[in-house]
Amino acid sequence: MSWFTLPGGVPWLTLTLVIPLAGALLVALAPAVAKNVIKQLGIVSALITLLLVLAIIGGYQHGMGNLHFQFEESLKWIPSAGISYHLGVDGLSLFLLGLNALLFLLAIVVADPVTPRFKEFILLFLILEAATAGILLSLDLILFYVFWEAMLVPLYFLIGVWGEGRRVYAAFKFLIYTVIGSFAMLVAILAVAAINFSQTGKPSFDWTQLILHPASGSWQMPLGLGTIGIQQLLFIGFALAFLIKMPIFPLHTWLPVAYTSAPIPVVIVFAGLVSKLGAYGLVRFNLALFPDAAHSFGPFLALLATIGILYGAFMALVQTDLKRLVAYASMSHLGFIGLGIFAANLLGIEGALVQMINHGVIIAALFLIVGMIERRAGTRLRAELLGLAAVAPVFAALFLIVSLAALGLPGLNGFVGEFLIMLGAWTAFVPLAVAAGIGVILAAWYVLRFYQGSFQETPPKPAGFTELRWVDTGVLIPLLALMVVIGISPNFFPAAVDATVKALPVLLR
Amino acid sequence: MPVPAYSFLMLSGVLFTMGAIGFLLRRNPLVVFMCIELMLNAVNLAFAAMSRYLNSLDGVVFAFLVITVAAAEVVVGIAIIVQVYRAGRQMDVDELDLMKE
Amino acid sequence: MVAGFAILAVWEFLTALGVVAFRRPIYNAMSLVANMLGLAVLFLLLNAQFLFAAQIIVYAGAVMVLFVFIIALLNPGPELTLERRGTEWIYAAVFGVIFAVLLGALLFNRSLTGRPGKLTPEAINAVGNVQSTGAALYTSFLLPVEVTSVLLLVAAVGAVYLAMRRIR
Amino acid sequence: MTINLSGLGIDYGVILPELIVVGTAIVVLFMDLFVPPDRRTWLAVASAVGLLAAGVASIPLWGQSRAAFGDTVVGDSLAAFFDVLLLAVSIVTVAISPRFLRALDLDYGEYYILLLGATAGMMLLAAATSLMTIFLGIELLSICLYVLSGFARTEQRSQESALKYLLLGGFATGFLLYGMALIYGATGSTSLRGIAAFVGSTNGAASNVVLLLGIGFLSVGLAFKASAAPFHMWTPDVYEGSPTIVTTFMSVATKSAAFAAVGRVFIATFPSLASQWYFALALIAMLSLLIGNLVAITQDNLKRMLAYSGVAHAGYILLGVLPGTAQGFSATVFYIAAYAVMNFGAFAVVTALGAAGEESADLGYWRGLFYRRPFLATVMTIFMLSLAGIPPTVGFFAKLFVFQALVNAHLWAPLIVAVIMTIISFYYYLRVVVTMLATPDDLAPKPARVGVSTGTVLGAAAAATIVLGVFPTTVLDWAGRAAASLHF
Amino acid sequence: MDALGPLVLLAPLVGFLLLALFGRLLPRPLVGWIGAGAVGLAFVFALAILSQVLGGQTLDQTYFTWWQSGDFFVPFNLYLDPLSTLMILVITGIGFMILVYSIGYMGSDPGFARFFAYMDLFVLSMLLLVMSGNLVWLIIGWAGVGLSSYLLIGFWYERTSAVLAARKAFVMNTIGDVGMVFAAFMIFLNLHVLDYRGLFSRVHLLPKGGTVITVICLLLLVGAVAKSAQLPLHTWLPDAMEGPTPVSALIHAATMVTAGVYLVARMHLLYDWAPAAATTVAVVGGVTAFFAATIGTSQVDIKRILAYSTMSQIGYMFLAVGIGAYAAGMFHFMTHAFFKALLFMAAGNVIHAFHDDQDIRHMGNLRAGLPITFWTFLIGTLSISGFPLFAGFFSKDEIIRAALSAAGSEFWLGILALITAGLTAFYMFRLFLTAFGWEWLAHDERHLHEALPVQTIPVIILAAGAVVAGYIPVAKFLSPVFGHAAEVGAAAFWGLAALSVLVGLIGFFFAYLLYARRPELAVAWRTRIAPLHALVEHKYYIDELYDRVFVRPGFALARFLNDVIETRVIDGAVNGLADFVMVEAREFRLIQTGRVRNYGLVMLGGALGVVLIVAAFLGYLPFRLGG
Repeated sequence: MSWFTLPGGVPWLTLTLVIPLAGALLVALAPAVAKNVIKQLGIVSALITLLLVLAIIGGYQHGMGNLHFQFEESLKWIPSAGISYHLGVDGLSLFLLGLNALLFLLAIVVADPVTPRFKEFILLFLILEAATAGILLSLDLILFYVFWEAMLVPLYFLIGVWGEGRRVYAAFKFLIYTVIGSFAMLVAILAVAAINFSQTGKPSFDWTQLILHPASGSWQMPLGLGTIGIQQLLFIGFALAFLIKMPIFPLHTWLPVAYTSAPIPVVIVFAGLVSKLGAYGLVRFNLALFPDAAHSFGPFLALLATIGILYGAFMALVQTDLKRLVAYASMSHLGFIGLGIFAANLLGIEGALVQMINHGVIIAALFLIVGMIERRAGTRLRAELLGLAAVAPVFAALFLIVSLAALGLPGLNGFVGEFLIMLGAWTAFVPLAVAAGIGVILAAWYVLRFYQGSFQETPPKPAGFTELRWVDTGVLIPLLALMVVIGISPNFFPAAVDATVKALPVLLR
Repeated sequence: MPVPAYSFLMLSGVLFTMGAIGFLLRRNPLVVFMCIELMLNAVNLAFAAMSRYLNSLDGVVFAFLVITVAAAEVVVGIAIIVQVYRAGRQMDVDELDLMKE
Repeated sequence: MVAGFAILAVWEFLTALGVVAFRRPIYNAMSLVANMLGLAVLFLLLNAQFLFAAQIIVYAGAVMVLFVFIIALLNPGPELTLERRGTEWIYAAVFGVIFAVLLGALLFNRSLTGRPGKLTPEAINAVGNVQSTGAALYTSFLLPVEVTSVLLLVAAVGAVYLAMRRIR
Repeated sequence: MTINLSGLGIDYGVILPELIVVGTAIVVLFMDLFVPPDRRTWLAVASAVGLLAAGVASIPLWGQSRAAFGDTVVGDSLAAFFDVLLLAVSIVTVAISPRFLRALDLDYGEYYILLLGATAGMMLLAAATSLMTIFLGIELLSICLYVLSGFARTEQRSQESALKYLLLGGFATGFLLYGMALIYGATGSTSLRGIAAFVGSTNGAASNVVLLLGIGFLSVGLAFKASAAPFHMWTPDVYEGSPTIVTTFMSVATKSAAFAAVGRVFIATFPSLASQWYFALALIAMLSLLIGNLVAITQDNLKRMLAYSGVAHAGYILLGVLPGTAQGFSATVFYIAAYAVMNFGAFAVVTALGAAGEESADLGYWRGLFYRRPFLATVMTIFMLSLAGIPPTVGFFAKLFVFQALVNAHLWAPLIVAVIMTIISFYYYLRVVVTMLATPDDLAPKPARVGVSTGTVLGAAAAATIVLGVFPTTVLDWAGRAAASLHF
Repeated sequence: MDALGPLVLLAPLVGFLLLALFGRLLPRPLVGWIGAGAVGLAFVFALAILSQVLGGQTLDQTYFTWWQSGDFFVPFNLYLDPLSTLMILVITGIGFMILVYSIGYMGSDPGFARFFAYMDLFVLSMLLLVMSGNLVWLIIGWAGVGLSSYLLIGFWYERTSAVLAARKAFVMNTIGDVGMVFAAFMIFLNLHVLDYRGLFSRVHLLPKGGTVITVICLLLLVGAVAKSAQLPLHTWLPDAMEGPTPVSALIHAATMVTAGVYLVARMHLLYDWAPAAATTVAVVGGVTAFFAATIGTSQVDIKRILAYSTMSQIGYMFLAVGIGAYAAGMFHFMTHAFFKALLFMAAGNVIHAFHDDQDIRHMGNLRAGLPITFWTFLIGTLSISGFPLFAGFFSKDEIIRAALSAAGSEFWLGILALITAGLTAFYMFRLFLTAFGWEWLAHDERHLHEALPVQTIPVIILAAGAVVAGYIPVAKFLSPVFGHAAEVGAAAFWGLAALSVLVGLIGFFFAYLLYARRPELAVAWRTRIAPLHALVEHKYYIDELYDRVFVRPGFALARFLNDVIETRVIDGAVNGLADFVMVEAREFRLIQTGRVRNYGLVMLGGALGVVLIVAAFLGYLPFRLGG
């Protein structure tokens, strides 16, 4: 079943890529001085994209299993190399697509027109949106890789140009880190295709083809390092890219500096979405194409993820800069997602999927709040904030709700994901689930330190801290609504996703 | 009895190497250039010898081409060297290091 | 024959040494001339009279005259050939020697494996060395020869451009 | 005796492009006598027309395989492909030359003559199927380039670079010739067809010292022209010293022509010796990648940086040769085309900036370029991203196809080196971009406006970089067919 | 009936939303009556439910699906049986009283609306907790009450102490929540159900007393212990007294803290199936009861004394449910709700009268100044110390009797409970005698003001409850759930009654002796047992212990990770690699000397390399390339 049906014959998915680009083109043509026009252009195109994506979500047929894609589009691109323009959406990407559209809209709304070179800012944003959407939609590995890399460029500029502090260093570090992973993945992609070619005799980078012929056999390493399974080798290649992007401990050191120096609208997208793309990649490729390797590496990576949970939590506990604090909190939460993925069972993966959405919503909201605090207080240092609830009660209330969602309070969305993830992890490896539980307790600790430290006690400082404006509230409301809705009645999620996840090869092994 | 072919090859090899060594040792561009000519001569010797022993004229023709080209190169080379000299710089290739890391 | 070759080989070696070792450029030039003349004789020994002629005319004639003329024109002072900055020259010598030794070792006692053609010295001399060479030049190697003409042209143009004074 | 030209294969169609170019050179030579100095742009126009005509003339060679003039040249798809490529490069070079030359007061007719001569040499090299023509092609283009790199006669740097290029070039020529001699001695033939026949027929070839040495020295000579490590030493200095416009031309064209020859020699002539020459070439490729990328990191002079990146790219291009298959070489050919577009673009930007005579090569000069010359900065960004290999630019697919060739051939060691070095290369390419984005210091001089022709050329190059990055299929097919025509 | 369930929830929900969204716009009286009225309404619905439950009906109605994938099915369903009905009645009933009281008590507080919003939120979550028909929603309610408790403890967020207390409470409750979540995991993985009906019907599939069921019950116990402030997770409750007094009355005395008892009672089938776990519950309860009572004897803050007494009384309830006397436990829960709420509210009046001074040593002789408070508090004291015919007397005696009549270790717990009863009487009368005193002061120069009627009337009502609640046949009412308790012979009943009364009298006597008759003796004894007294006064230094063992090491570790691991080790490695590359690059760069001859040298080296490769191929070198 589906909520409603969309007319066929329309390239819906391509539209979701084209509309932001069209918006970017319009922005490019607009005069640089007309900042408000530019902003409205950005908002409008992002809004249209959002509506389109909502239509797609609504028109998505539930319960179609065995890796069945919808709104599929396939065109020849580089036939000689077996590369094609193949788009499709399934349970794994459906809601992330929505998150993508939503976060970009919010980010553009909060973008401040007084930003220098605002035109280029919005321009890059829209391009970035197209790239991220492409990552979620592409079913051809090369196409995916193209979007994956194309995403780097706008991000790099958005941090390197509009960032603050050690922006260039941050951008470089992020870029180099990411590129290392990407090239590992590129080699793996080529190898996968080569193996598939040797099996089927016709070149193809198409996910739906490759998944039919999982690699097998093993490879004799040089220098007498013993043998390693081909699948494992390829798995590592892919995983490296995604683990760095998430990031999973210990590949995370680009994260704090990048998040800290990125401007708020960027970091919303960056933390809220881009990190999920790593997790998405893990599910889409590592779990789907290399099920055996996923099982053999699962425990180790789950361990890393769990370490990440605790590590991030402890780091968050002692941060003095709120942005940094949230960055590490994000890392800790991503550890949960990783844990769920590598638990490699139905509940774990579904938990991870729903937690991707939740984390996107929560972290975006947290960074928004940090940004609002910074705009009002002119500082992000916890030591310089106190008792603001007295002067900004509404702000305090909304912030409180976000914090509670962040610490996984049952009844809000954070709990849903963490519950399922830990349940999945408990089935796979109990000790890690227990450690994750400790992570939850630590989360309560540092989140409350964050909230209480800045908004409670007395006297309020800095003086002249103002209450939320309507636009701020308006930006936060949709996120809060999601937190509550997903927390109270999340069943729409498994309804749409269940079939796809059940069909993942890793579960069938 | 005829001279074995490889003796010519080795002679040319020796001459070639001497040219190369000269190239590496000398600092006067003119002399360096002469060393290059020496190397080319070694090549010509090889060509001539080969065409003799292979009973084909390719080598001779090749050697002839080499001679011509060398002449052309010398013309251009001398012109360049003169240019450098006109600029009032020392006739020492080691001094020509305006461009380096 | 062997004796002739031996003598010439020694001669070539000594003159080459002269090219490398003399300090005054003019001496280098002179020993290069000598070397080229010796080479010309070797060409004769190899039954390549045409090359002999070309060598003498083009090289010993044109090229070396040019050299000597320039040397006379520029008159560069003697260069301290073997006094070197640092130790580069040692590397140079060592590399060179190793190179020569390896080359020699590899080439020693190798016969030319290529298929011999029909043009034995007898066949050539039957027609006449120059004639046959000329025939080769203008039949099978027509294009290369023509290319050299272009090459000479651009060389002339280039040389003229570099050498000419500013005319505006 | 009678001169018998039958069976020689006199076929002017094959060398028609070269003939036209040379003819144009002579025409320009005479025009130079009459055209008044301030009208020398006409020479540019004339050369462009000639080059265009040559390009048209080289189209018919596509898809054919016409050996001519006693197997010294061949007219086939590869030749046609490279003819068009080289001609295109020289046309755009000519297009952006006049402003630059006038700015530097180098506006002499000889420039065009030599440029045409060099182009002719390169085209010959691309079509050469005989050691002699290879040698002559190389010499023709070299001699022209010697003079061109010294074209700024009063510039000491220019003279110096000319002299360095000349001396080292002569040195390399020595090795090249010696190698040719040895090959000739080992095979008894100077035409590649004959050599290939010999190597294919005799089984002892793999252990033939003379032959192997010959191949080795030959590759030294070719590597020098392609500026692959460790025979790249001349590259940075000469690139830096020569007039930027000349650097632009030779950085792209010479490499392309040289690799055409590499293909003809290694892929077509010595396929059976692949396991022998693989080591040498693999080492050269890896060394080029290593040195080129590493040293480029430390450069503050854009021309030197691009020179080293050129060395690195020589390595990438060589990677496609390593598998020794036409499929691999098609990747190389595609890469050359891509490299021609993006590298020409990059240097052209430097040229356009230097047109007013500033020290545009110094990276410090590029600070905040985005806010002074947005157009130039944008296109430069595109070229840098492409050189780094970020999609959706042609540079990405170039690398992709080369890597794919290596993967399919299971050549892991070069692949690993290439990948790691590519990652490192991101550093210096993006460094340029960052510099252009850095907050502008108002002290920096405002360069002259970009002329129409230059603007067009740059825009076209940028557009090509993107378009080929999105739709590489056509060019890839061309490259494939060009590479497929490599056989005797 | 399936409509009444949601209605009970709806009332406080609406109240909460109204107050949360518009509270600051509405006039104060309206706010107060909305807040209280919502709960009152809920109470009415609860009574309706009661009538139907008495009619023998029960409810297990699913309203919507929370999550379904595979066999993981979690509905949102309400489960109404006598047990939950009892809970609802107490929550809404007592809650209504307390909220009415708050209208007066909080009257002057700027955060008036916020207070009532929080209170309604609490009632909502508490009702959810007791009405939920499955573990997930139980946990959601469980966390909800934790949240509202956190909010209300930290209600006066200007006070650092309040903020810290709130955080402490929340974190400790989170520990409990995690425990319960894990319990839910094990239940699901072993029985594949999470709703009560399925659970209760399948418990028997597990081996009785086996590891699984035991672990499940222990994990549940973790949650119960945290929520009910039993050892060892009890330290948050005394600090929780930072909150307004009505909060202490409702949340930290009457209802929330007894959620643990409810949980065990609700899961009694599981605990019956895991005797070891049940015993653990009993032991925890008994020990806590005694332990808290001892601390109670040495405190001087009136609310803290009551807090410890709460711990102690809940200990009784744990003991009861631990030994299987579920009905008795719930009975005591109900009576305790009455008299403890009463005590707190009365104490609140006193605190107001003394302008927020809570030190009992500053009070005394309030009969004249605060007559109503005086008498009601006295009733509460008598009730809690088990004075015959008062509510506490019946419920406590049932527990002690059950413990003593049980065989084995429980017997000793019974003895402990008996001693605790004496201690209870002691510290309660110590409190009463010190704070309220005996004699009548003709005229009180302190000008104490008795609280407003809106405060006193609820107190009086509760006082009545504290007297008569003992006569409510709770055991009979709950019998559908727990089955019929064993009949006890009159002899045993009166014998034990006499015994406990005796113990209570001893406690009272000592209190009278030391704090009314001859205070100097108290001083003398205190000095004599100084170390012991110090130990008790400092609550056995458990706070300090936790601080040393958990909090400080935690921060130390975090700082170590932040300062050393992150910067030096991990990032150090990364940057080190980058620097290495740069250094290498500089090395290579040095080749480029700009001298032709060096370039030539390098080229010759390259050529040499080529020659070497050839030689290596042909085997002229020690190593050989190729075939």
